[in-house]
Amino acid sequence: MTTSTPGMGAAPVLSAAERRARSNGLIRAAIYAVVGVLALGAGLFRLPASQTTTYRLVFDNAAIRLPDLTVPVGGTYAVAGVICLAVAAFQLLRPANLAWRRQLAIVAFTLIAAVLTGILGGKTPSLVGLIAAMVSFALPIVFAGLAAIFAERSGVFNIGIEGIILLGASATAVGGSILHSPYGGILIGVFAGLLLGLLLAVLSIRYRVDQIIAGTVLNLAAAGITTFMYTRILQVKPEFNAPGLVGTTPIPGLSEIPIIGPALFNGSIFLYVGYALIILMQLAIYRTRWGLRLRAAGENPNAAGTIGIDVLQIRYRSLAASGAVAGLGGAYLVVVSTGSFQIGMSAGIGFIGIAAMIFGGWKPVGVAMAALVFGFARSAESRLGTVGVDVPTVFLSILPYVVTIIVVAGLVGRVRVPAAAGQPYEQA
Amino acid sequence: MSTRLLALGASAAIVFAACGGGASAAPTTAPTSAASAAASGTPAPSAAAAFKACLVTDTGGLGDKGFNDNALKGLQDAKKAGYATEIKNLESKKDADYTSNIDALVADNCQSITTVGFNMGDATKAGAAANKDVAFSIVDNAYDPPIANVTGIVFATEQAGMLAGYLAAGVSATGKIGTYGGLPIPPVTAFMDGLWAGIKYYNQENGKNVTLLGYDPSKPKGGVLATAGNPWGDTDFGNQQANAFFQEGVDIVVPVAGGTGIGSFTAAKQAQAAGKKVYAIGVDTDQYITAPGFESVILTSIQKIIDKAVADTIHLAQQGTKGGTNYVGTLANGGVGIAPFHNLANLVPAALQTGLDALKGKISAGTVKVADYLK
Amino acid sequence: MRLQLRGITKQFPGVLANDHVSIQVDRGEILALLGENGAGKTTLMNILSGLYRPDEGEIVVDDQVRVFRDPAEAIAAGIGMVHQHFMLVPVFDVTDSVTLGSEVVRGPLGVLDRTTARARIVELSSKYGLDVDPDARIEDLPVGVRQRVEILKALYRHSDVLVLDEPSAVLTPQETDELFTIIRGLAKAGTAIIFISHKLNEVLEIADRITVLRLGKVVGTVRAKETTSSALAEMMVGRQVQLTVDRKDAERGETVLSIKGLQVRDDRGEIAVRALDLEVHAGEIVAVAGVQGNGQTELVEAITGLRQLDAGAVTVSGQPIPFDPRHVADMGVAHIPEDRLRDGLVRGFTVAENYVLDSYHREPYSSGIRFHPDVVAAAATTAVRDFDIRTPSITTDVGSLSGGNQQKVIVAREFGRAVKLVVASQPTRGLDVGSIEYIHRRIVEQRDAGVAILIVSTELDEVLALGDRIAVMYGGEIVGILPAAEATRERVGLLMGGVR
Amino acid sequence: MSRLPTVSANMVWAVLGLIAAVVMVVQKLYIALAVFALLILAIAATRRTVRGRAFTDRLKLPVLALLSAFLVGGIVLILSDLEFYSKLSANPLGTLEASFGRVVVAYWELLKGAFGDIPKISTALASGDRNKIGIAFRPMSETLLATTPLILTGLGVAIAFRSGVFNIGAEGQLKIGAVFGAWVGIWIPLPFPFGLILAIAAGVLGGALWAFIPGILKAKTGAHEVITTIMLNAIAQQIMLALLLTPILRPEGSTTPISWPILEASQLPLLLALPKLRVHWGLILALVAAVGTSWLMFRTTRGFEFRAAGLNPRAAGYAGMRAGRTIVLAMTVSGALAGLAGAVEVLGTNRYLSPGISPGYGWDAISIALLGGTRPLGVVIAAFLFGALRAGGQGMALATGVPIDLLGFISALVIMFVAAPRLVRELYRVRISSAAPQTPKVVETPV
Repeated sequence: MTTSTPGMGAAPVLSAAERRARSNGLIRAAIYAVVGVLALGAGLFRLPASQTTTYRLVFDNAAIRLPDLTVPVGGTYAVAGVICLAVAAFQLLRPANLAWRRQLAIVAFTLIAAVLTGILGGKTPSLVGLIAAMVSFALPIVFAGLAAIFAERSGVFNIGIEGIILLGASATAVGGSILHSPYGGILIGVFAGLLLGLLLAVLSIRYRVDQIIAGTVLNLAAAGITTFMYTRILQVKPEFNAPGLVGTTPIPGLSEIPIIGPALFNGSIFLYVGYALIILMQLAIYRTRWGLRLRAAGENPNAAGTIGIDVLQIRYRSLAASGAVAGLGGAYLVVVSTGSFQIGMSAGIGFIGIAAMIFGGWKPVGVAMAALVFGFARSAESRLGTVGVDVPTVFLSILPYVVTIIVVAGLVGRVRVPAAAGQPYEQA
Repeated sequence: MSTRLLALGASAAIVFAACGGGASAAPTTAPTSAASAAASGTPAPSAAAAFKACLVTDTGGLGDKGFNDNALKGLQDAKKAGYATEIKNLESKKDADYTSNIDALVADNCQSITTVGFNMGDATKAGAAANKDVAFSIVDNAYDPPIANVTGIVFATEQAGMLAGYLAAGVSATGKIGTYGGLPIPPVTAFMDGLWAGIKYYNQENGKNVTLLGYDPSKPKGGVLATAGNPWGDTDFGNQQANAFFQEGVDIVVPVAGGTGIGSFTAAKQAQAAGKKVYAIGVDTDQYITAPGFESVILTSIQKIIDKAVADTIHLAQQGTKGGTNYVGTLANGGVGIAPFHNLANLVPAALQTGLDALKGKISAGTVKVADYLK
Repeated sequence: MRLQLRGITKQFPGVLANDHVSIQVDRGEILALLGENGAGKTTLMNILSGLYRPDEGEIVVDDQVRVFRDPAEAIAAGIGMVHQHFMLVPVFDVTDSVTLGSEVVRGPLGVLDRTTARARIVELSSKYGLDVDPDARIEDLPVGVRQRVEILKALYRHSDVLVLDEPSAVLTPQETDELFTIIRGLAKAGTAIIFISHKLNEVLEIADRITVLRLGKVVGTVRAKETTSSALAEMMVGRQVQLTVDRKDAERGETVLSIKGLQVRDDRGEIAVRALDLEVHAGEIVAVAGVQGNGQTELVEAITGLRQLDAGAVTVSGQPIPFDPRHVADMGVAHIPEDRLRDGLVRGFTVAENYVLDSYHREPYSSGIRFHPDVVAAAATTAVRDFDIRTPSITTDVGSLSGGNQQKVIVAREFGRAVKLVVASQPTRGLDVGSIEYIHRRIVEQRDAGVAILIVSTELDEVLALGDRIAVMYGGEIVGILPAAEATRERVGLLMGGVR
Repeated sequence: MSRLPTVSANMVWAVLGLIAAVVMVVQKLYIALAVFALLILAIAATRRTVRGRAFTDRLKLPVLALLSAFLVGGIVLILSDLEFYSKLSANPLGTLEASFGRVVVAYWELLKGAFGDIPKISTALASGDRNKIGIAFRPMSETLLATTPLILTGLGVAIAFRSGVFNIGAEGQLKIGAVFGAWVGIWIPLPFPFGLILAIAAGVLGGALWAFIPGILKAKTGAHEVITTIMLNAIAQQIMLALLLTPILRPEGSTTPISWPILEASQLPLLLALPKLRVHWGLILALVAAVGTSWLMFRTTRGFEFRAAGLNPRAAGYAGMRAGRTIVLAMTVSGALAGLAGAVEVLGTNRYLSPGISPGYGWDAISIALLGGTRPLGVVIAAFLFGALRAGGQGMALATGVPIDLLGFISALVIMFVAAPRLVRELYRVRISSAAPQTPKVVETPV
């Protein structure tokens, strides 16, 4: 509460925000340091030097061959420890909480990598596959996260993304089947998402339904209606659930780059659309008139409204865009990963997308990075099982959720949310 | 004003719909409509041959293209075959629905009730105890000792799995098979145990070193699970997981995770489009048929012939045998098996087919036991 | 250019905000719109700026009838608004804030051209002497500068008519003077200015003509040179106004509130009150004058246990106050907060529930954890009678009462128990004259009963009317304490601007 | 805007209600339907006294919301029928009539599935056969059984709403409550009432703990509870699943994700000793909780604080209430009720724990809290309604083959209409009290 900001210490020159940033920074540095020391210690003294993990760097059919990379487990831990310590030192030298998200991403990434290498000791997993899976897992999260950004930047909190993905997926399946074209299906799915975004806008703007309730309604209605329609129609007439698949389009040359090429340049059209969306949105939000107005609508709609900007129109359009991008995510699930609609296929991606938005600081590029971190967690989880490692994976499963709670609670750094997000705006 | 009229019209429509519905649902008309039969309140005195067979599906329910759907098919087949004159099915949405659904079906005068899934074991037992005149059966669960009016329908899935493992080992060019499950529970792991045993048997027979990725019976916690989002419907995970296997050199993937598996079939199809020779093995039903669109991918399916077992049990019930036994579907009695190779028959050379037939004979005869190959 | 509003009428549920209001302003002229809170000034301006549509009447610009469907059309017609609450985006820099809505862009995609925009702002800023850094972030700027950014926004849009809604509310007299210089300069350059205020003196100082509004109607328009403040005041409130309160001289008793070396931080962690000493004795009213935002809010919150002390001591009857408003209230301190609907009352709660908002947990309203609504109802019924609260019933939602009656609920609550010290912040803000008189009378009654009273107000008139001693706050410090006899408008005004 | 006198609108309602009632009686449709129609009639015709109007105004919104939701549900039902399209061109009128008929029958079966069949009940009572009586009253018992967890979670969400916090984490709190309750119910052998009490207490504690996390985070750091509770829901699901796969909850060596059965002494006893009637003491607990909630909110100082904080947290702080403590407390109480719901399901209804513990009670709870106007009595009524939907859906599915998921969709529509009084007002052109159900205003917090 505003009234009870406890004064910590009595350093007179610092504002409360700065003090908080500094103490957060110190806490972070301490945590990084402790983890770093532990990792380093484990790497140097606890783990047998002989144990190694061999990563395969290229696919079997790759044009450019690279030899396998054999890394000592202890060494990996040691390197991870050194990196953590370096980040800690960097943090101590630069007391402000600059780029804490980046620090956190580096540390998390390094540690997961070290632990992974440790667990995989003695096996020969495919590093390039691990990275490819990371990107693939990240892609739908990116769509969900971008959808969340569209909405929240304009001042509307959209928790209905999960439902839009599900409905978008079913629309894609049915539309693509009727049109006999997966691409037609994508269009239908995106259009359905757009309409649902508009529905959310109409509910929350025209009818003043609380934004969170409107989103919840959408999620519940989506789960109910898609299951109902599946059992009643798609089950009986599977020909309505066969939209076909969209193939992968490797980019010549780039897709042959060892390690990252297959992950980043050998995907479906969705991957490239994803890149384009991330870059265009990042530029548009910060460099264009549209973006300026969008941000104004999300930060102080009254300011925008009084100088003649139609805030409601911005919100309607942004929610339509939000829905369309979420619909695209749903379409992805259907025409790339499944080839048909399945009950409950959204599997929580909408919520992880919101998490990615927060972790990514409401920025498209940030969302992409957050999605990669979450994708890495899932990719690691999947890879561990693949090579037969005997560990329970519940901790990796809940990682994105725990990370999000830590981030929203500001336990690691300050989070800046669009000031008007979640608040209705009344335009006379 | 026009909106007001519209609203009035809509309201009037409800009222008149009520009239129309009431009329058409009058007890004496249209006896074929299920709706009207139920609307009549008290059951009409049934003809001597009438037999009502009913089904309760598990949570997760229909649409799994697996055991729930297949059990329903069994129920429908029973009606087609004339074992039952009327059929009903209810979906469970939560644990508390099991008992409730059973009770509702009992109250609806079902003479035979089939439940699907070991989750319903206790509810079925209790229902059977309270309704001794109703013939119960349960898929994927058996009772020891058997209950007088319950037929436990279980499957020696591992036997069929072993055949599939043998087949896969013979077909695989890379010598690596991959599998994953939705949850580490017996109906899932039985498939995997079978695969493991079949591969091991193949290796011993042929001196090869084919391996199974994603499952090791000696490491029960390990293995790949699709638990993160939705164990039985996270198709994106299914796709990614299959890709992960392919990247590790696997060329035959066996998903045991309901709808999630559809994603894996898709991944295989996509990999084929990219020029890889990879295949998948279906589970529960012949997924070549039940999951259309993957004809080029599905080498075979490890089948639990649930539909036939359910239909047969209903038939027995109709004839007066209410239970008291556990039906175990085995290779020997045709209760489990592997599906035809359909489009991919050319992948199975005659020698391999001979080996398969031999193994099938040995398992049926009991000279080869899955359990012996799980170490 | 000439702007006319003819017969503007606007009805809100239950309120006729504007009743056939007509005003006119010409190029180069400064028109003041004077009226009490709720007279309909802001509604009229919202109509002019396109935020509201009038039910009746028309807006005429240069003899052409114009209909503004949204602010964009009003802006296009050359009307610029400076709202009472600044309409700026805190995280934007000045350039983005000013250009928002009329951005300089390149190409069909609307890529922002910040260089050009920045140059234009620098140019405008120096032309009108506004002295604004185009790259500063809004949230880092002091209020005076933010207001200049608002004016820059209007200028940037080539406004021929500039409307300023209560622009001096947050400014020091010095900043107000600077503002007036800017306004006069703009008028000289040909801009028509509408200056909205409820402060008589300001209006007399700046305006050419003054239109007075009361209860949504135009009472009259006068030339500033041909009128006096008392004449204006009478027009404004509709009767002869007595701006002083009848009272005896204070019988000063022992020290009740004692503040020594107080330092308090604001929400952002900046020091808001520094090294402040003040004493309030039983039976006297100390009035704290000062422009809004000079630490008064933080001072009051510190005294009432709502804000932690950074340094120094606050004692009531010799006991240090804890950081706990309830405990402070138990020590006999009554608090009338500055914004009644934000801080003082719970809208959605009944009159009765609001009456016990800070004593609900005490006997006889509660025993232990048990709360007794019937006892509360009985007490509230008495209070409604005693304090003349006009309400349909004690179960009426407090939000549906008039401002005056809402304030009476707070006064009834705070004065309804035995208190040693009353801390009243802006006790009459936005009230009608009748309610002001009533509340002032109640406060003086309390004083006469031997209670120590600390009043914080930005209304100079209120401070001068009530205070036995007048303390002036500037920049978080008390820059002077004057006995009532020596406190003239001029001396206090200078102190408010920080001139000792 | 038409300015017809309101009386005429009321008369329209009255006439409509009358027609509906007559038609239903003549067609021997269900008495409950007639009662429903009479309700509308009553709303329309109530004398327009201040009290009366407030009362009927309060009823109009939920009734019309339900009506609208079922109307839309009916349309979906017709449109999802593939036969409808094939027959439509041949015989449009007849097909439409038949489809309408099917919708009415479906809803009709829904009612019977929820409340029982009157002829059946009377025959059963006349026969005096305990078994038959049990069967006849089974639908009602199932409705009450389904109502039980809904009351509890609904109360929890309502308390949070009233106190200004958005607890959409009831689902997770319920699961953690169920895990805690199950653990104690399985492992701590105590004689009858004590084992049960301890297990219930554990469930309450679990839910409270799980809600305490978002509460304390909001109070201390301002973390938005909507985000944190969504995340905690997902975490709770994973934790429950993970524990069900370990010997912590299931027998050693077991391979199914089903816990040990709850010890006899820790089970909630049945309410009625008739066969088939599963309704247990959890219902009484839920009703007591409702009375307790009412008492807490309106007759205690804490409740006063909760309500004040929900309406104006700032003014509450100025009046000496501690905002942070109120948030934490309200969340904790809210979670405790959800946890109790989880414990009641495990200890009373299922008597074991498995992953299928909740079909989304926590989400239904939001609808119920809104529909019930965040008042305890309203919540009980709304929960009963939703319980009836859940239980009646079985009857509908059984008789007509319509998938139960339709009801999930309909209940989502109910929230939509309840949360959008303006929409209902526009659709029906009726006067509805503008007081929308109270939901917390989104307070400016860093996320």
